[in-house]
Amino acid sequence: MNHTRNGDAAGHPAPEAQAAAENDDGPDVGSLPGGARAALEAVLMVIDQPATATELASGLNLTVGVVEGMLVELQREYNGYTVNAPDVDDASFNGFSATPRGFELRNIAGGWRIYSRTEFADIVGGFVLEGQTARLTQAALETLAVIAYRQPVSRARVSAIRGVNVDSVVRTLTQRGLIEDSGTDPESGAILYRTTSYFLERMGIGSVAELPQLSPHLPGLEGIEEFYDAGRM
Amino acid sequence: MNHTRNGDAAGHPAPEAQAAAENDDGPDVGSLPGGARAALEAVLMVIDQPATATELASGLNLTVGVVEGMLVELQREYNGYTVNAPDVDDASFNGFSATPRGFELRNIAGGWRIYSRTEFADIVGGFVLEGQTARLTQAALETLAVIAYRQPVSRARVSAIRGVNVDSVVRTLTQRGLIEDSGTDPESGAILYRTTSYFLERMGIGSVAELPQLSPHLPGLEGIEEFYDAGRM
Amino acid sequence: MADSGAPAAGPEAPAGKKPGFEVRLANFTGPFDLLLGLISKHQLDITEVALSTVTDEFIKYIKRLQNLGEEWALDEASEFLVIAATLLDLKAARLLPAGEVEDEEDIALLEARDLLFARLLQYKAFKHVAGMMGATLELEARRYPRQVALEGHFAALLPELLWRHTPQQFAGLAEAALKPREAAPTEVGLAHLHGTPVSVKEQAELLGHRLRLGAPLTFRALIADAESTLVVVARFLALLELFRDKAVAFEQLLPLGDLTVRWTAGVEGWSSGNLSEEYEEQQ
Repeated sequence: MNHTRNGDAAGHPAPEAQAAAENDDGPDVGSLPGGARAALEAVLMVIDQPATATELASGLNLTVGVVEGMLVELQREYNGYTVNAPDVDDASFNGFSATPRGFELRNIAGGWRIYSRTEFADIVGGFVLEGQTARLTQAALETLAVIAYRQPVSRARVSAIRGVNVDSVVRTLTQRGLIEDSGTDPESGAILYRTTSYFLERMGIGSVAELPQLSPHLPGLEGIEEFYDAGRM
Repeated sequence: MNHTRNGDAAGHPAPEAQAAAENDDGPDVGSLPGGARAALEAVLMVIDQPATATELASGLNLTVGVVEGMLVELQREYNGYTVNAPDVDDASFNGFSATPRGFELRNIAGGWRIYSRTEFADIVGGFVLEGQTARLTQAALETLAVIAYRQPVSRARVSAIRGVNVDSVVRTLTQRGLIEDSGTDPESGAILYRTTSYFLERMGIGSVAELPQLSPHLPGLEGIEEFYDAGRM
Repeated sequence: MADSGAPAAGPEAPAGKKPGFEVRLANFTGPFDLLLGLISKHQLDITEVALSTVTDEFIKYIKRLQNLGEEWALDEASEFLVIAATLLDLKAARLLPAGEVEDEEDIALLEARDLLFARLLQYKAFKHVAGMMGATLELEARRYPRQVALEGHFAALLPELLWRHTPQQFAGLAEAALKPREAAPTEVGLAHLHGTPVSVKEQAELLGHRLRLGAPLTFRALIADAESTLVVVARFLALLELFRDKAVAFEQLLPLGDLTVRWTAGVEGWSSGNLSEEYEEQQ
């Protein structure tokens, strides 16, 4: 982004070599196996929120143009190199490169993210539904209760209060729309969670202020910190 | 899986064709672009914890054998088709199929899941805020090691081996989700602890049996150790 | 600079790690860990290690850390105590004349020595694998799993939540979850106690010795010199045993009055060998 912009608009020629030549202060993505393209894939595979080409470029220490070129290239590759719609009926199996992958790279509102391919929605949907219950587990309920009364609160803090790891439960609650991300803690940088309006709806109340009062003797977050964090390593 | 089972044990030949011919009530993965392999990839895109071949097979309406074959195939493909460890240093660039991808498919903690490749950790880490857990202290590591090798084990037993009180360290390890309560000792009533599947995931192994053998570090102590432990408890 | 002769960290200290505690002895200079390694490989005789010097140096080292405001001093200090105590036990065992193994006591001594050594090695083994596990965890932390939120259209497929909790019930859940937990119930740990075991048999011998020499004594008198409740209990149990063996008789004039114990077995009529097995096994 803040580097030289030579040649990035003219197609996408060998981004790896370019990257290796240009950067000396950031990570040298070109020297890694698979090069800059694989580095970009690595990032795309694990990010939860769509990332813009600019964000990706700055993380990879490459120019935006180069990254945009690679993104389009990857998108086409995942689609099986067919230019427009994949040739679905044929499903000819002459090497993997011509076959669409099960995932696709989509550019939505300027952000890029990998999704499972739309054609498999029925299969994926069936898999997702398998074993799902309409009821929250006790662990999920207790975690929700702690978040409701101590929001905004980080996962680490909820873990400290409950004495167990709550990562997967928090994911479930988020997925269920009961809690949401409410920014990051300025000190620790941890994501803070709060309850949603859907939660209020399910509880049948107008705001969290209407939740019944708890005993005043329960430790607040400050107290909890002393109680449970003392032993943290 | 609950269909006719002809041919599934004999290797994994053209799973797409097989699936298309066999199933009439489940989704027909073979007729979609990329076939069963792409369908498997699509499912791998949405799971948020390791999924077993059995779980994947039932979602895809394929036999476990076929799915296992495809998983190994995908794993190899993501690694750039090298048979064992990826030939990282070479990084020869003759077409995409020979290049490792930026991600890998791993079979750990009893299930399959997609990870970013270690080489890109520095770059990926910049995009993933969560999941960066603080390192464990030496005391926590030693306690974790004793529990991993002696599970299920009580705190008193771990204390006896380490020679110090381990209560707060055990609490931290529980909060981190690395160990968990596994019931009580029928004789002493003490809580017994064991490692979790999250621990296996963090260690990148399939089961505790894969931990390195302790005996090379304990020369000639097989009998004595038991004698010692019996005397302590 | 080259000849300052007092390197801050030994050459064995791995780069990037805090230099650990170093021992400086007449016959050894280096990290404490290395000293242990040599002893466990029998390359250095524990009897030739001046433990008091090691301890003095360690205290100096810890003080220096504290002055620097280092937090991990406590960690290292407790670890040092474990190892030093074991070394001390080991050394004591080694310094006693070994000679030839003739009687049971010698064998017991040898066993004790082996056990001490085993304990040291076991501790070291766990320390070692803990280091390996730490390295693995760190390496594995360089892989990030894909764990993205469910795409909207899949999340919409999830069955509608069944929600039957009233706000009051929900508040109850929060109360329970937020209440500071009592220390998790566990057995009363005894492993850290090193109280001398009290033997009923020994106490019986002692009581026999006092009683058979002369006049009857009250129970109060018999326990007057007991240094702990445990000893009182052991003496009481010993008296019951003696009574069962018909070696003593009891007299109590008033309810809750003094209990007088009288020897009835004669001077040679009883030995502690008569005591039933149950107490011997449990001590």
